[in-house]
Amino acid sequence: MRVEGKGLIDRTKPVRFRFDGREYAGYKGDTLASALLANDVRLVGRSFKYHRPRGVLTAGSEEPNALVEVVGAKNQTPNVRATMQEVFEGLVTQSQNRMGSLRFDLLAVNDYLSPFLSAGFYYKTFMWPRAFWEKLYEPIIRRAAGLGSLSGAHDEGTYEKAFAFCDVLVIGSGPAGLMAALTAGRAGADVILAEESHAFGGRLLSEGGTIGGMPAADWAAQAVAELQAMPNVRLMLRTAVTGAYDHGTYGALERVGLHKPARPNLPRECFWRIVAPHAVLACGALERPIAFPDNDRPGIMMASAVRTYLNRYGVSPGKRVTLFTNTDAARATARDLIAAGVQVAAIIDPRPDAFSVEDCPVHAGAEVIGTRGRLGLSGVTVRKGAETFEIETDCLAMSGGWNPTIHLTCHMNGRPRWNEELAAFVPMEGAVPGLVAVGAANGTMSTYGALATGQAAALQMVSALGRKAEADLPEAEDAPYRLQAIWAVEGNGRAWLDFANDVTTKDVKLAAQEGYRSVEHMKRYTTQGMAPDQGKSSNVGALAVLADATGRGIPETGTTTFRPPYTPVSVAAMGAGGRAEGFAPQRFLTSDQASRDRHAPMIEAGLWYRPSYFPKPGEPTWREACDREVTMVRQSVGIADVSTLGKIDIQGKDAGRFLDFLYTNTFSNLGLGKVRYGLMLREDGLVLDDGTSARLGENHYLMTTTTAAAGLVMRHMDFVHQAFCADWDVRFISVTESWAQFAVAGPKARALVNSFLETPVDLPFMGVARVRIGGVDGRLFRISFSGEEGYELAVPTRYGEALFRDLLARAETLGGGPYGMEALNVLRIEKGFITHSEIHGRISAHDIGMEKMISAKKDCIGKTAATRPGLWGPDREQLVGLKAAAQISAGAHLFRPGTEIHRETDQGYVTSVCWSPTVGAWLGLGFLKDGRARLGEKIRLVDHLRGLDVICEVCHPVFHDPEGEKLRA
Amino acid sequence: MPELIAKSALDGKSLTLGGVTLAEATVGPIHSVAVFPGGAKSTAKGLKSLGLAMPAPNSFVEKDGVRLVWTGRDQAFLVGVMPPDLDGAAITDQSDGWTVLSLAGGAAVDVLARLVPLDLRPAAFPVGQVRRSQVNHMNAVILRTAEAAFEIMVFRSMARTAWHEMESTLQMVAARAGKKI
Amino acid sequence: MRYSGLKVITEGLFGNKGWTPAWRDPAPKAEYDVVIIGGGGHGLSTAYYLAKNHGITNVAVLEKGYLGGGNVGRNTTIVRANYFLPGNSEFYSHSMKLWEGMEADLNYNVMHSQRGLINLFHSDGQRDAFVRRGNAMINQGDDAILLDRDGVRELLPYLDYDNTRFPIYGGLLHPRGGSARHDAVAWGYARGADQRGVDLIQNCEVTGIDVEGGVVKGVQTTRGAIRAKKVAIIVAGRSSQVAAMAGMRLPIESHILQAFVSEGLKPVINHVISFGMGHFYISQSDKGGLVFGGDLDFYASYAARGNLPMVEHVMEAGMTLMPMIGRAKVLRSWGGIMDMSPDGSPVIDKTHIEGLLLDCGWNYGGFKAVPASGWCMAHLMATGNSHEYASKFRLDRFATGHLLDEEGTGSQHNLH
Amino acid sequence: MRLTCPLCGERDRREFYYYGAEDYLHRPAEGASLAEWDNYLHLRDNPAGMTKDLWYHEAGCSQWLLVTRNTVTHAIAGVELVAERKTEQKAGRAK
Repeated sequence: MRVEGKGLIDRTKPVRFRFDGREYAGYKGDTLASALLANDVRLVGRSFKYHRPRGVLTAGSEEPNALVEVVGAKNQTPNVRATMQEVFEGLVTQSQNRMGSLRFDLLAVNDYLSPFLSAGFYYKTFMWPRAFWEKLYEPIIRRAAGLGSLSGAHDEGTYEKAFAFCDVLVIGSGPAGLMAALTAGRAGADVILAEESHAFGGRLLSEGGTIGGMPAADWAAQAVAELQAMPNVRLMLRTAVTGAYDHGTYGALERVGLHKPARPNLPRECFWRIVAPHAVLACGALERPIAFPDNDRPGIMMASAVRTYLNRYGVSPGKRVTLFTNTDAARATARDLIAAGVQVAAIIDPRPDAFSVEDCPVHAGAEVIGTRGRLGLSGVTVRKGAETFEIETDCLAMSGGWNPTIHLTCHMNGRPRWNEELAAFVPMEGAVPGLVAVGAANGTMSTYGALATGQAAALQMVSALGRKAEADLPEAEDAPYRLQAIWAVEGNGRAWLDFANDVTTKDVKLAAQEGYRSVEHMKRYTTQGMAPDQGKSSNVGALAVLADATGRGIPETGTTTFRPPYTPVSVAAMGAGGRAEGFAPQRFLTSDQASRDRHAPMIEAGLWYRPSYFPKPGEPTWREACDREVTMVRQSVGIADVSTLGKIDIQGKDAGRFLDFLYTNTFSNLGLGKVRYGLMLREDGLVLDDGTSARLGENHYLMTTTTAAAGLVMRHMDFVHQAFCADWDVRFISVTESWAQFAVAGPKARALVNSFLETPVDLPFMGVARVRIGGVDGRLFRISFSGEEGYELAVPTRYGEALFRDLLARAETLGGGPYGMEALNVLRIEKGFITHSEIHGRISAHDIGMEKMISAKKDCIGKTAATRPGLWGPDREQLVGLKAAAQISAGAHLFRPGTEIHRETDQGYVTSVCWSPTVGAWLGLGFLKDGRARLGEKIRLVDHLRGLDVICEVCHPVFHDPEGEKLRA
Repeated sequence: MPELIAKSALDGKSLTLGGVTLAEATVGPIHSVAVFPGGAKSTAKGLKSLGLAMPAPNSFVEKDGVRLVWTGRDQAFLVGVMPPDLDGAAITDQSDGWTVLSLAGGAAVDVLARLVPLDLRPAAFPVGQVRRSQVNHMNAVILRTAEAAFEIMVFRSMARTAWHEMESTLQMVAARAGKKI
Repeated sequence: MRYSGLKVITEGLFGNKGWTPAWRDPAPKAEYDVVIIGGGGHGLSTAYYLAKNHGITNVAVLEKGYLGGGNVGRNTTIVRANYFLPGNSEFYSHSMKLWEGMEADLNYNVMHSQRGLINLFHSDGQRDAFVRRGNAMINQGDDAILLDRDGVRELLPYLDYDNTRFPIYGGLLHPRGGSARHDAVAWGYARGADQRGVDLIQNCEVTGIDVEGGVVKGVQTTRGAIRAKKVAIIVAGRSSQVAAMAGMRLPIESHILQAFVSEGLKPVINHVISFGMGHFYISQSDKGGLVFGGDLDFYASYAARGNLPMVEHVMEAGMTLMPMIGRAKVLRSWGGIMDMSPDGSPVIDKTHIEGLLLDCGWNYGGFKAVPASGWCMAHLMATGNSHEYASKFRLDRFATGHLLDEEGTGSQHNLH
Repeated sequence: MRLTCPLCGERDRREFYYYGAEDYLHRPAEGASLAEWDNYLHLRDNPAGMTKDLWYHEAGCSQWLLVTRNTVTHAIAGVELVAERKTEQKAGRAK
């Protein structure tokens, strides 16, 4: 119910929202949880395993129970914490993990079966009959498990990622964080203050009290105003720091648009990468529940949450509230309620010496041992000594003390320390370099202590940054923190430790009983701590129960590790911008538009897009187009854009020597104006890449790499140069992007080339010349990847499109035209030229018959490793050609005709195939055991997947013009 | 004789959103100047005619609209003029290899902060400096020409992706505008 | 104690008081026939098969932490037999058969679920490479089905077929591929080994290996010296350190592989999906969490935690392939330490020290190998000969060039 | 994770490519035995602690870097350019 005169909500701005189909009213500043509680809605969810009715437990992101779906136009967002989701006009939400309605969940039957669903029960059953696991048991388990649902539709929302840099990152804006930010900000340091909630102030907004003589919330507002006015301070609201990574890098999630109606281009969330040499962890502490029987009913909440709902949101979660706590601090919740006019039924304090100052019954030395109310709390049973009695109550506020929010300090494997006085883990100092925990996050529980430690940390950081700062602390409450640890209350019925995963004290004890005594075994066996809250409220309690069950102390029992993220982060936020070209850039050729104009399907070649083929009317499939293009090249002339090949400009007196070291063969003796084919090995002796290099000048070469290996070869060259010959007189740079390069191939290629050159060139095969085309300096290479007389013409990229269109027009007058990747592939297979289909990383020079290209006269990369015995000999599969009358396929395996088909009889495999219109047969390239000695043999090609079983002839891989007469024509 | 018409990757397009202008810039010739071992002196002599000297790492020098931009160890890009005769360095034409995007206006830093993993605070990246880094997944050379103005060089073939990335970032930054972050 | 549905019911009726420990907690003896260093999946399965297949039960498994605390307890639980190089094929094929009988054999439900694994391909070249792989699988006697784009769409309608960076050409379906509950595998083998008399000794760290005259004599531990006739190093993630105790330098570099799990969700992904272009793979656990991962962080590390660039890359890959998971929230990330070998394949072999054996180099494929690794390692330890299914996992193959490089990326450790 | 490139300054790990251990710098001379090559290409100390390894500033200045760092904590003790390295080269490993 709403409490008049309380809360920081804006009562002038009412908003309407929906939950499970019903419309409710709230105010701006409300969370879904506070607004539902204001409307007396206590039942908001169902538990994970037993489908128990559940209500709001906390007021923060650690909420294990109140998880709902937020429904959008196209997608719903599952597992949204009602305690974090702000209400706005038109917000639509619904409950999740139920079969039927929230009130009558059919899966609640699980609760009655709970004796059989104890920890790890599924490891012991569902084994027979075997087939039933996948067909029956598992589908039932999967349907029952899980929490919220994804819609299955693409998430078309807008998300962003960003980087930020500062001197001091302050995480959390309670008293410690605000003080740290003020101190560092006043000293002129660049500060980022990140606050997870939708308002700055942390617990100051929930707890009242005074700082510097003014109400704490006012002090916070004043501090924020001062920070806001500082140009060196950036305030980041709704931003949870989710992970601590190496060298001062932090991940943080900002909820940018989740608290308002969707707007075009407005990101829903932003994932920040914040780099800060210094960071202050000031994110407070999390209150922990007490495990007593049936402690999970709607209406049972954390005491601090009750206080937050009252003071921050002006809501009392109950009309008659009972408090169960073991600390002095939590008693303030009752006092605040009473002051606000809410009835407090009783205070149950297990400490026998607990004081009694509140204007309500106080039962010292008592415990809650049971609760009532199916869909919401109606009463509790209290035991005091030998006596038990009932209290009618609709809200039980519980507090078992506080756990410092140490999570980020564990992200780099820091192990927290057990603090006996707090009965809690505190951060290991220096666990994250540069990060200092202060205030409650470090176990300093008073407001003054928070201010003081926040300032002290900031002063230290500021001084490390070489800046001066003043110490200046306001007065504040400095009461000592006193508690008597209470983890579990014995009684009849199940007592929950992990609300989110339905793990009870019995489960933990059973794990110990069955030998799962390590805390990691217990966690994994019971699933405690593995739910959406990652054990934020249950880890320490479960550890205590385990310690008790195994007869060890808590520190000896250990702790599990917290890992990023602190609070769950959507895949879309961390993957923001990753769709389509945001995942990997697209690279376009200058001929791209011209190819598309001719309706060529563009296909990916690495990051590039290249034309597959150029369809003509009357060609029903790619095959007809491809056959025509192949024949066109063989008979007249074809044009293809080959700009994607890597081009590296190499200069210097040692350029030739450098190439000799990179390539297996020699380039230092290459004639000026000549081009040579080169083979490059990896240092392990297997083939890295191949291509041609041209000598453009005495000390000037141009290397060509394959499209696929361009980046790899550049990196390799940088390594070889910098690691082994940095002092050589050689410099190189990629010019891949600088030149548009087109292949002109076919018997009429020369005629075409001469038609546009200012001075016709009679270039020998494997020659290169500078040419002028239409007033532009270009380069003409006489090289061929098709087996025909071929040229490659290169011009500065800006002229690429114009030249391509011009070449096509000229080719067409000669009966030629463009050809695409499909035809290019057929042409090279007919000629036995290899690509990375053949040199796939497991291939030696010997395998492709190029071992003679490894010069004996010089060292080169890979030379020695290539001599390893495993890379030689008849056991290796060697490159062969294959010829068949029927269709064959790449990926098929080869067998001797008449033998059984099995791995052990496997003779090799096929890497490339095509229908050859030139030869009039199916041709293939492949690798066959001892293949070079088996030319002429018949071999059986089997492709189970495509249903092919064909007898082929093993051939020399060059099918077309084996003497190379056309090339040299 | 073919008539070869020059074309830039983005046809010189530009876009203004939320006070930030993104445009394809024309910067003239770009040549890599890579100094050979022992070639520093003669390179310096050659550059004298332009009134420029090899820049320190991460910076560029500028005179009469001509820039010499550090791009690596013993390497700089000469931008805006054809290179003089130089001994002691390898000169390679890079004019067609890059597309230059200019990004200027109030929130230019906010736009870049969403794409570039660099510390963009003025003290860390002052005007007159250059960074070799990335725009999202693309390698880039980024010059800071004014407090809120940058020139960003990307590989020409990737210009369309670069534009797309920057345009959608501009849209998001504009949609957020009005909100102090 | 034998587990069964009936037992679960009777125990449930009587307050679950009768369950006994899954394994004993013995103190180490002074001497064993065999000492296995490492109580992970491979060490435990080796112990189990030593006892079960070879009757060798005077065995200790020494674990410095808790059983199953290494990579078997932190992986993405994928079980598959889709290798194509001879040497790997037969090994993983055998492992798959052992998986298929594991529950019955161990009397422990490891929730092995053959939900089908789909490797997507995005170009003609990739298709051909996967066809070669699929044919090799069938030649080995395993299963593979080639799916075209429509075939993939039928099974995985939620992928982005229109706007993804690398269009989906099709996929190779491996119907027997799937996943299992990782911890249960370790616990099942542990319980099985314990029942057959093997001593599982936790919190016992090996600090030295005793070698005399080229023969292993035992180990030094934090719980005293233990003599042994044979010692097996089965400590993937720490192989180099433990081998160094015997003076060995291994062909291994340790790398971090991160993985991620989302909050629980109602079933949306039924298969195991692998997106090669993006180095991304995903499945959904029985609890409802999306379990996914990508590539190594790529730098040598023992930190068991990763950094953001790879996290973001994995998420971006997920978004380009299946943007429907955008609103799933990552709950937890972790990093395992991988023994990366120079060809991506493991070592199961003797060493130059008599009686000292080595099982390591599992790269990031060790989980599915747990049964066969134990089977073959136990065979090697018991008979002195390599098992026929692990005959190519030799330690000297890098020196001789008899490589098993499925990726074809060469001798750089982190590229496999 | 951040690395300080001696030329470009402190940068995010995403700008770098990782190769492997420093061993790759100690290329055996031509004629060295296959065992030496095995040692060079494959065998690694792989320490859990301080190591030296090779990174490439791929998105930056294209320099190869020799990084001294801790494989357990990821703390970085130093970075130098491979091309200008002054570090004493590790003596050839006898094996």
